Amino acid sequence: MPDEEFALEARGIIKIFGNHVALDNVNFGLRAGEVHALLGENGAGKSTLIKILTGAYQPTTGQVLADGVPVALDNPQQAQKYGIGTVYQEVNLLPNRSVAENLFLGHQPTRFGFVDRRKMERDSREVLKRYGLDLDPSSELGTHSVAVQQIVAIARAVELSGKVLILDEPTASLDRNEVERLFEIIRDLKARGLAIVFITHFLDQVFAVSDRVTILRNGKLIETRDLTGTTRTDVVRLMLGKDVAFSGATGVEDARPMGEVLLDFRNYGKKRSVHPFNLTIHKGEVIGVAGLLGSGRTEMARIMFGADAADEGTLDVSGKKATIARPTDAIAKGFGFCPEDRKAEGIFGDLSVRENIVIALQGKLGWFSALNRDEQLEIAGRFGESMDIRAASLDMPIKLLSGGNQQKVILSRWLATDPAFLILDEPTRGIDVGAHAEIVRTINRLRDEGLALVVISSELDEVVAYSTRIVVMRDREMVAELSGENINPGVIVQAIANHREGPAA
Amino acid sequence: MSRSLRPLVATAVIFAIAYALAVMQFPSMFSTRVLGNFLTDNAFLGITAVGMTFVILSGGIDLSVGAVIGFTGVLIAVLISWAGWHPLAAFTMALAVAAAFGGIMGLAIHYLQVPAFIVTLAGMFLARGGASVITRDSVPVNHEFYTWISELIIRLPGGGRLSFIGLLMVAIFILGALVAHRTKFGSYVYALGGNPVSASLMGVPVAQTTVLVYMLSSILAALAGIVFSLYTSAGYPLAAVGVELDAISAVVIGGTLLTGGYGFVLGTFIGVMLLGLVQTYIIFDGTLSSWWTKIVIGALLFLFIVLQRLIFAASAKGEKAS
Amino acid sequence: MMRRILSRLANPQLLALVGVLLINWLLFPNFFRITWQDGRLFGSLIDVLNRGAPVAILAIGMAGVIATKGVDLSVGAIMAVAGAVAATLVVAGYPAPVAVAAALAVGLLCGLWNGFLVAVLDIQPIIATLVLMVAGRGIAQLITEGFIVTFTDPVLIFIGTGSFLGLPMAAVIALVLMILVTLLVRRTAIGLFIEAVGVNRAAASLAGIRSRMLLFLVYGLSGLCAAVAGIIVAGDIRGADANNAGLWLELDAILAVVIGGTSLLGGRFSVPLAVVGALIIQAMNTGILVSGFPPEFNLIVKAGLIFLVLIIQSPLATRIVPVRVPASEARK
Amino acid sequence: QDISGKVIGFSQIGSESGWRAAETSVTRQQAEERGVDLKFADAQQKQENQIKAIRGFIAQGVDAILVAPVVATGWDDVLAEAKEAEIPVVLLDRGVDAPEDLYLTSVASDQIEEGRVAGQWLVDDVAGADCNVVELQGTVGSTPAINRKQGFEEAIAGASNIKITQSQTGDFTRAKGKEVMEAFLKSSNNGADICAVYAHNDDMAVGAIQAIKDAGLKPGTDIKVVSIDAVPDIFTAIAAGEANATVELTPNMAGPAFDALAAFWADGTEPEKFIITDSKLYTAADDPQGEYDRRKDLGY
Ligand SMILES: Nc1ncnc2c1ncn2[C@@H]1O[C@H](COP(=O)(O)OP(=O)(O)OP(=O)(O)O)[C@@H](O)[C@H]1O
Ligand SMILES: Nc1ncnc2c1ncn2[C@@H]1O[C@H](COP(=O)(O)OP(=O)(O)OP(=O)(O)O)[C@@H](O)[C@H]1O
Ligand SMILES: [Mg+2]
Ligand SMILES: [Mg+2]
Repeated sequence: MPDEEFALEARGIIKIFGNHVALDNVNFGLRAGEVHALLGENGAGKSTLIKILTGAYQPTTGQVLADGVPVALDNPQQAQKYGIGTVYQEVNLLPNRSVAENLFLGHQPTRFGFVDRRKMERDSREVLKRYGLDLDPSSELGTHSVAVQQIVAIARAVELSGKVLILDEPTASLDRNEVERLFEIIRDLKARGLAIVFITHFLDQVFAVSDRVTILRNGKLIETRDLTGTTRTDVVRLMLGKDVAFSGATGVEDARPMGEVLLDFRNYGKKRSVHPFNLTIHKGEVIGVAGLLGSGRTEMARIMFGADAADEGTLDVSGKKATIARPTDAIAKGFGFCPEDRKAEGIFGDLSVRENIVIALQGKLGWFSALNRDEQLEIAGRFGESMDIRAASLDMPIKLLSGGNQQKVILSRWLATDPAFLILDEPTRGIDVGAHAEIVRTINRLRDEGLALVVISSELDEVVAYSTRIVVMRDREMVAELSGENINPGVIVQAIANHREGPAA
Repeated sequence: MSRSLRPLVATAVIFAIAYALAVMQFPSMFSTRVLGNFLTDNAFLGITAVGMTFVILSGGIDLSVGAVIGFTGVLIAVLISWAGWHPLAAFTMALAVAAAFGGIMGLAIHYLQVPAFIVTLAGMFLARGGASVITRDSVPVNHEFYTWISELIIRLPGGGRLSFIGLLMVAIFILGALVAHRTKFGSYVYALGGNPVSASLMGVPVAQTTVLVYMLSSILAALAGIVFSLYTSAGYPLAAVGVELDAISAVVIGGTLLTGGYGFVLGTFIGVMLLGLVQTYIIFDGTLSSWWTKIVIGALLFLFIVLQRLIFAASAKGEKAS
Repeated sequence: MMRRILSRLANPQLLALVGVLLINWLLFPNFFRITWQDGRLFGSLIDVLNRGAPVAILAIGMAGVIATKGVDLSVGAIMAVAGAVAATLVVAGYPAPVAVAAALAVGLLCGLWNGFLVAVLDIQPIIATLVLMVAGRGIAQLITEGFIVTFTDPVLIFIGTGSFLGLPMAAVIALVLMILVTLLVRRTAIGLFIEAVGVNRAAASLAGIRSRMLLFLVYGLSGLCAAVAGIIVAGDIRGADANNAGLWLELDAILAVVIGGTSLLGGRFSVPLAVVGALIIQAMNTGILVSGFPPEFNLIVKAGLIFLVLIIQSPLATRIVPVRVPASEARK
Repeated sequence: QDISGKVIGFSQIGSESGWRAAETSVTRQQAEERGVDLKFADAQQKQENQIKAIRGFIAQGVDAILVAPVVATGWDDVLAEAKEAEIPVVLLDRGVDAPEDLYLTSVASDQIEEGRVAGQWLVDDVAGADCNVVELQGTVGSTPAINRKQGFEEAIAGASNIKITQSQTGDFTRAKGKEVMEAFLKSSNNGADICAVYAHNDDMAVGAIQAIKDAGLKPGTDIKVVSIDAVPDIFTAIAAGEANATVELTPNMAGPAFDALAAFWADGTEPEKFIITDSKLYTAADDPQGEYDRRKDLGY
């Protein structure tokens, strides 16, 4: 099909960063009226390809064609002119501006040369309603949760896409209902003849909406094929280049012997943030935290870690009273915390991978017992290897790594401090199958080594796979604690959905 | 009340209280004369500060404005007094030169990816140096047009005067507010200040906006230079030294965040008036020695910033409780 | 090892310094002539070191501040305050060590005040330090009551004009400070933490870095450096000139740090390269003076130089001529 | 001629030099002696602040206004406003380019004359011998720098033996004066080619003296030093033989101003439009130590 005319096409794209080949002679064609899944491991080059298709990056060599005609896309603005709407991987909107303005920036309705705010806000309300959001369009975007921001980003891209819609991991922070609604919209747009690119690490979602799939591996095009007649195993094999067994899905295991009590939160909470909760955590235990978006899971995690100070209740660590008013207190007690918003709170973009790994350990050691470069390299190298961090060099800035690898770096950062208790907030968000399995394996390993973990995740299958107990949050209140038989998706969903009479705690 | 409106209200409240206190001590501070002076005497600062507001909203800073005022004054004076141009022609020339100057700084900031602080610092040296190269003297302007403009005043009861330049400043503030809050360009400026990477991915013409912002700032600085030249009927290479710092202070006191993305043009107006109030108060007091003047200005600056913080924090708490 | 040293020498800052010196030599053939006179070296090159020292010392403190995404506009005023304190104390009969210690303490205090505004009250650095920039000079004049306080104390004068191993004392102090501060930030974790706070303060706090303490430290250090510079400048003219000491030097110091490759957006920083930046600025000043350029052109030449250095450093140029990224190389 | 109880506003330029600080304190002293309520406003070297101050004084309804104008131009409007409000204005130490009816009088020195006196001293002192002069200018573009340069050049114009070989700005400060002098020395064969230094103010001269000493030369002997202002520190240098001459600029401008106002209010006597203060030359022959003692408490 070499002469087939595509709505949008990339031909022979090579993209080189420094001396790292991110894309190596990639061809990629989009037909009108199809949903095209773009798959690959972390760092395979998906986001880079997207950025080239939308003019955010220029290819080192190669061509982008729209409707068979070569086009020069010097910036995202031009891409918008060709009717290409894009949701980039990280939420890339403007937290300082209103929701309406984020939706319409650059395309605001005008009257007499001035922006017609009233119309803009009316239109916004309508657009957002389609996604089940009822919020004040004049409110600042930054005051809303990540999920809402993500939906706004999607809505914006859909509004802009006359011909092509590109979604780079749009579902990473959406809950099931929202994903379902997004899929409805995607199907609708497809029926209207749009070409849609869909990047995700959730294979279910790929099979739910996609028609064709293109797989990248290490910057190389592996294959583009129809999804009919393709199995999940095929896809995973193509992505990884080998067979893997997804080791997470162990199902219900026998009750594990519990270690001694490590932490005991009593009526712990913060006014106007999280209702007081009781939670006892043993060594060698993984507490899964389930709940809808915005149910207060992140806030609970932050209180546990002292990022926001609790103002009521008590905490015992190994049987002794402890006060945790700030992260340094928590770290001194052996806590670690991987935040949900990697870019804003996790990585030090301009610092090297090495420094990103050792920084928490160094913070624990203090100002004056500095790790020298060799020690840093040794530590970073050790974790780089054990966590399989893909980086050209440990001295390159972490911002150049793909999302999944950044997450591994942050996990390594805490493991390097030899923690007793780890809080992971959405550790597998935006992570490919291989890395995903690895992180789940790491969680299991850490548990077996006697660590206590609290893991927040929106993926129920995953939570079920590694948790010894599950707590359910609803409306910023801990409403249920599930263990043993009750650790299964059905019960959890019920607990999340139920009002008041949830399953017994 | 929207979150970003709060600093604006805080500033307005502080201004009202401060003015009330000053009037209690010196009743003659509440007169049309003093109010008229507020507008006339701060006209050039206000116009400069409008441009500075845009620059700061976009996440940048412009240290060259004071020097541009000085340069413009000299250029105009030389063109009128030595070359015999009509003032309007000289004004047009000055605005054009400033536009080019600002545009070049904007280009350098965007394409060389050099921080605005440094580029505009170089711009400041260049403009100041350029003015001294043209002439080292203060060049007087004697033209009937200048006399005509200076006689364009509305007299108020009680000896107050609304001058042309004072009203011009008010007009620029209104225009500036419209552009910032009601046009696409304005939204691009805020977008740039919020997050330039996002802005670029969302299709904001980053290069064009950056260039336009610095152009606007330089043009308004040149306009301020014209106003300054009308105000003093002369051009002097050392005029308006340090006005950039006053303008930045006014913008920040007016509730605009130096990190960009949040703020109001109207806030800047109150900021300018607040600075004027402080100066007028010190003049009315008349007992402060040179050094105490500096210390008091510093202390008041500190006081306003802290008060604003406190009001901001208090109202932020109030919101969460609701 | 050898190669590492060589590649470190081939960075744009040092090249620019060499360039400016060569231009000076073209304009003024005796520029590199150094003679031995009265137990000290004497020559234009020595003047560059001597006159560049105050800005270099300011830049040493400023580098850390800028790395945390801050800026310190008050250093010029702190210089004036410190000079005034030292001068009035020796004139009042206190021994020089007491005067120097008091001046340093006052500088430190000023820096901590800035740190307090930035770290605790969370005021944006430009504005926070603007307060002291305005008020500080007033405080200095208050101390001197508007006089130029002239003194004859040999110790203070030695600090300003003496020489050690033939080198001007000011340059020696700058060198020692540079080494001490470099060791302080690079042999401990402080440098890494400063960069971390500058790059992402939220993440730094979650990683257990006490960013407030760190901000106090960098602003305190900046104030202390300013005090050292203030004492030197006072010693140099044997008097404390509260009106003019350090006037506008904050801009030169910021410029020096930026020429030294530290971004105003925070992050990577290098103390030695900031000092090189200060020397570039001074080499140009001295060049203008010895070559007999009309003074009206000083500012224009300075503006031209800034553009030149920045163009050399800009990502655009690195794309054409691949030079080493300065800041990452400056790290051990 | 009692003017006690009058409210008089004084718009001072700033406190950029010791001389100006002295002028401020002498003005305050004079006001106190005469029982005048002096309203003082420091303009921090900015004309716009001075205009604001004058407007503020008018709004306050003071009886008279003293202004030490930072530049000569740009006073017409605000002075007209004062005239309209019937408030007499007296200019101190510098003149303005405005119609003479807008102010009562101007008390000032003749800056060109100051430069001329300094230049004439040098012409007389070298008495025909060849002399290369280096000049330390004041702040680029400031009126005193321009006038003092012009006066000096006029005085040496007739003497072909005297040449200005180098001229740079020392910004009226000691530190810059010293730095610039160092550079002059380097580029003049370590000072061997310099016969005299002319500084636009004493502070720069004091800085230059130190630079000359650092270069191993004797200021006052190897290189002559002549400057303007007559601040206390230069008398110390003259007494020590390190400086040769200075031209006085008296800080007491307010005294004559108050006298003129008193006469004006008493019987409407119009004072002379320009009251010129003396530009007196001081050398080692004029009891430098005594001059120092007389001045040291004036607030220089
Ligand atoms: N600006 C850049 N400079 C240097 N290298 C880069 C840059 N952007 C991306 N890379 C590198 O290019 C490779 C491809 O990255 P890309 O973000 O496209 O991966 P991805 O497939 O989207 O991964 P993920 O699923 O984790 O998002 C990675 O190795 C990354 O480190
Ligand atoms: N004062 C408040 N008033 C109203 N809503 C609030 C307030 N404080 C927090 N919220 C909302 O409560 C929710 C709690 O957020 P949190 O991030 O803890 O939830 P989460 O379960 O972790 O969700 P996510 O998966 O999106 O991170 C947020 O959506 C936030 O918008
Ligand atoms: Mg990606
Ligand atoms: Mg969350």
